[in-house]
Amino acid sequence: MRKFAASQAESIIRSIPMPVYLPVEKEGLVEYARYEEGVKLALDTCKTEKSPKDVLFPQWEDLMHFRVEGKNITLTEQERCSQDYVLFGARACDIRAFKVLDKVFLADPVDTYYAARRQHGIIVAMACGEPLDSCFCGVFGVDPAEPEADVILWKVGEEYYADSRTEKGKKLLDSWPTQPAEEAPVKAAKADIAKKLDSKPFAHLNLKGFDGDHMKELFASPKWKQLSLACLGCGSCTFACPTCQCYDIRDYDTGHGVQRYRCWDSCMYSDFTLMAAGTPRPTQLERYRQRFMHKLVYFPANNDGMYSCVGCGRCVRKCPMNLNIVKVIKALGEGNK
Amino acid sequence: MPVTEKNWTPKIVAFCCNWCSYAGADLAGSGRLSYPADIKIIRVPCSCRVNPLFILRAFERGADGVIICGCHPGDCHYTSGNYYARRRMTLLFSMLDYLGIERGRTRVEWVSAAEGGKFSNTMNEFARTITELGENRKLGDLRCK
Amino acid sequence: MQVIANAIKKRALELLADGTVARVLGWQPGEQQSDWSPALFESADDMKDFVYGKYAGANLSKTCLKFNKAEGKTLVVLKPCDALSFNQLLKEHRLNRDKFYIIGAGCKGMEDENGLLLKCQCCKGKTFEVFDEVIDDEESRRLPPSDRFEQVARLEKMTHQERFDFWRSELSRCIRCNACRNVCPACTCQKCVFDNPDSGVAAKANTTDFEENMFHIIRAFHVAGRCTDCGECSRVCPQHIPLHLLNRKFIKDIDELYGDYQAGIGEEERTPLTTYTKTDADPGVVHERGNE
Amino acid sequence: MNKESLVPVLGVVTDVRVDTPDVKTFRVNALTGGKCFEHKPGQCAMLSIPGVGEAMFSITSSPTNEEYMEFSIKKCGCLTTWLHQMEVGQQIAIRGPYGNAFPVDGDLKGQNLLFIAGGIGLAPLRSVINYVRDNRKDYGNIDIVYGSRSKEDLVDYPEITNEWCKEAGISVHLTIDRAEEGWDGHVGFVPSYVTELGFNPDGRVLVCGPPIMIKFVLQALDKLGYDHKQVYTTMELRMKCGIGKCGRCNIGSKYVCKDGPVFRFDQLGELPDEY
Repeated sequence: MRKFAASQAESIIRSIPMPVYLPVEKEGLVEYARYEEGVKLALDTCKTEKSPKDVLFPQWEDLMHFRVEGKNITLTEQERCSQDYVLFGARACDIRAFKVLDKVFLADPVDTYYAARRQHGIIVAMACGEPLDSCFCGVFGVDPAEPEADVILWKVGEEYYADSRTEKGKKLLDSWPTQPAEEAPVKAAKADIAKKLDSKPFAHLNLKGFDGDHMKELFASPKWKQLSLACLGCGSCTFACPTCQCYDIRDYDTGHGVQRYRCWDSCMYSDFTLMAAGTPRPTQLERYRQRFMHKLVYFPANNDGMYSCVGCGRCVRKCPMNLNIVKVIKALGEGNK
Repeated sequence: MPVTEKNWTPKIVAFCCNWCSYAGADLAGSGRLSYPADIKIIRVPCSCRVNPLFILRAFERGADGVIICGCHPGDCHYTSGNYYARRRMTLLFSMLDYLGIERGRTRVEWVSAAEGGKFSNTMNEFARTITELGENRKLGDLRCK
Repeated sequence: MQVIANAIKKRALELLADGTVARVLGWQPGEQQSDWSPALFESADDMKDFVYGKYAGANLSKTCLKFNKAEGKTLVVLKPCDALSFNQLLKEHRLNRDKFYIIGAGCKGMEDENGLLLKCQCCKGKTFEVFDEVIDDEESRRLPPSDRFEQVARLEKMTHQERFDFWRSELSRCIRCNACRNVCPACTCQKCVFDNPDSGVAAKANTTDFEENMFHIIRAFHVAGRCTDCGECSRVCPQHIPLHLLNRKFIKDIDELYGDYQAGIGEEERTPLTTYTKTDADPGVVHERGNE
Repeated sequence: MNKESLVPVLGVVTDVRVDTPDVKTFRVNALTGGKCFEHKPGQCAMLSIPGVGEAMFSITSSPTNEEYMEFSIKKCGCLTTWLHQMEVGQQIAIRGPYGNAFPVDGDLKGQNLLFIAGGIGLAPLRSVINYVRDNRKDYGNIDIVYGSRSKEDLVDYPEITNEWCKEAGISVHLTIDRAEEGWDGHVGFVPSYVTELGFNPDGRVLVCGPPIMIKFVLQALDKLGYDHKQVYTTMELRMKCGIGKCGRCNIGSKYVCKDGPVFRFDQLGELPDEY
């Protein structure tokens, strides 16, 4: 266990000899961005507007480039990420979300664009000091005091306590000017976090009944109609969600070549499953149902019970109509009657 | 090929109404009046056909200026098309201005079928304005450069 | 507000019981204090969740489109500003008046967890444009008047570069979730121009700055003259982009150039962009107005 | 499996055959000759035209064909319209093979096979039919019921009449929806023809065609005494990645591109009804 003064944080970040992505405040909104001289750090922000999903899986990225000449095509692949970088200050829920993304992108066949970024990232996590009312990560087994990262930071008073969990984390931590520290203050901080989280309104949601065995029953529930009524079919929830990973692949003709890029997509959009012959999900009810069934039923059925929700609560804050996964869990779960 | 400062010449799109301005352009041609070759004319049935999307798409694809030419007010082949276009374009140009896009990049001119001279003068003058404004950097798609 | 809420609920129950309406469109409370959602109530039993009050900010007029062809009448609770949107949809023949029973609900300004909604800070809903009955009290519709064009005018006074920087910094936050489009009661195209698969752009990611500008200019332009300034676009924006400033710019221009106009009023009047006068100013007028 | 799974290889169109007014069959070779990759009957590939897009098509040719791959494509949307404009020599981007295959080495082996196809639904089945013909001794009798709107909409008509009809152990039953001049075969919809023909409910059934046809064929098969475990179909949903990641072909816990497109009907019955 090491420690350093909170006032030293920026100089440490500045000294890291590779790109650093961290929560930055701009116009009152906190988002992950690359560190540059003069940005306003917001390391204590519990919940950034969007998750750090962008760092591993950007909202849009080029995949390849075509040149078409007559009947001939030449194809150039986009280069994969080849530089190490640091994701600084990520929270436990967002890091758990990476494990969910791993299940999708690192499953055979491996998505090499994602895999390269995943491999080159060093994650310095921040334990949550002040969970918000919309937080319910504990429901999904996430411990906000012990993120699954390379280096973990705990803020105690005006000091950061740091400990590494992996070899590359240790190497990074060793390069910082830190002092040796006791375990005890961190233990106390962890207990404090657990107590705070436990007092949050959604901390005791019950997930009983959300599993593959209840798939058809949940699918056929008449409650979806009322739940989805106000849904606008916008993509706020999916774009803010740290685990939503659906994407679209598009071609853009630049006039001197064709760029094939991929961008985030949302199952909430009407053209998501649209084919020339029609769509199997013609109304918002089906699209809304798909999103939550996928997170709470289909995904766990395929991944040994791992839910595709980490309880970050961003959808609770973002949905313009105040629809969210908490409402679905309460309405359909057996344990919340 | 990427455009560098040195070899930059303005790219201008001119939407011309079929009945007046396009004929005006024809007349300018047959009268051997010159106007810059960088002006690409797109013939539309009426100035009213010009959707704001067309103008923005032109900028997206690398245009530095967009000019819309139609019949003089009152002379529209369809009686009132250019009156509607006039309102639309006024509002659109005002919005572009509001977003901080240079004012000179968009223009509407009324050119009749008999005004070959006006057509060529307008185009020459517009091309000069755009050359002075320089490359359009505020409203374009970098991938198309 | 509780008195109004109780009166609406009582009246809705009566109308449900006597068969005048088959369903009620209103609000239900959420998990936290202020997160109410639009909801449908189909029976007296459902109605126990019905609420009306200061967190009923959502405009229900677009949701009405879902019930235009439903069996029987739908009771919908509309605030004065919502009634403008509803009436605009009537004028565009998107809604069938006979299918709705409208209760005009008194409003004292709506709130969210951060206080009075942005759209209510320049309240313009003083009268009900369309209703079957109004449930109201003395204190309703008394929000102090304020100049809704103040911020637009401030922007107009800036230099081009300042304006450009302002909008770049605002619009660069856009994540293209399309919430502004989907919530807008004036955006009722069956298929949006941005969802055209042949357009070459994905309407779900801003691959360049241009896409951000493009989308928001066209979105605002397509509702110009029909936008009642209900303010839902800014309310729903998850990235807090002041989208109403684009719509209000169009409204301000229309008012200045073609005479005062409020969308959603009247029955047959044409919108400013579907009519003209022979003496309208030429587009060049833009170059002479304002700063620079 | 190719690790760079989103990056296609280039192929070249070496033959274009007009099958019906809206179906063309394209022969595709690798740029260096031969096939772009090996596949199993029932698998699919992503074809793309740069600038237009990418879509999943079933591979019509049999894996036993070692020279080339074929795709029968019906013109119905944006990309397919572009594909129909292709000429011989046109290069095309192709990636695959994707999805599972009909269990030709497993459950189908040694069985009598009944193929039921409607319209362009013959495309994926043709791959199996030709595979089975080339490994004739491993399978029992073959019945093929194939129907279309009209005579000219029957895909692969020359191959059916000149080759399939003439082979021992294969009975082909053709039908068209409405009577027309020059057609002396059966007239009527595929499901009712299946009932009329009255097959013995042994062996395995492979069905592909429009959803409405599949629905009624299934009812007809039920009446004949078939169990859903004997019936296979191949599905179509919108796909982008082809590798179970982009999320749009998700039905229940399955991804059609990865876990399908071939499903047995009893498996489909366990999934939510959303296809």
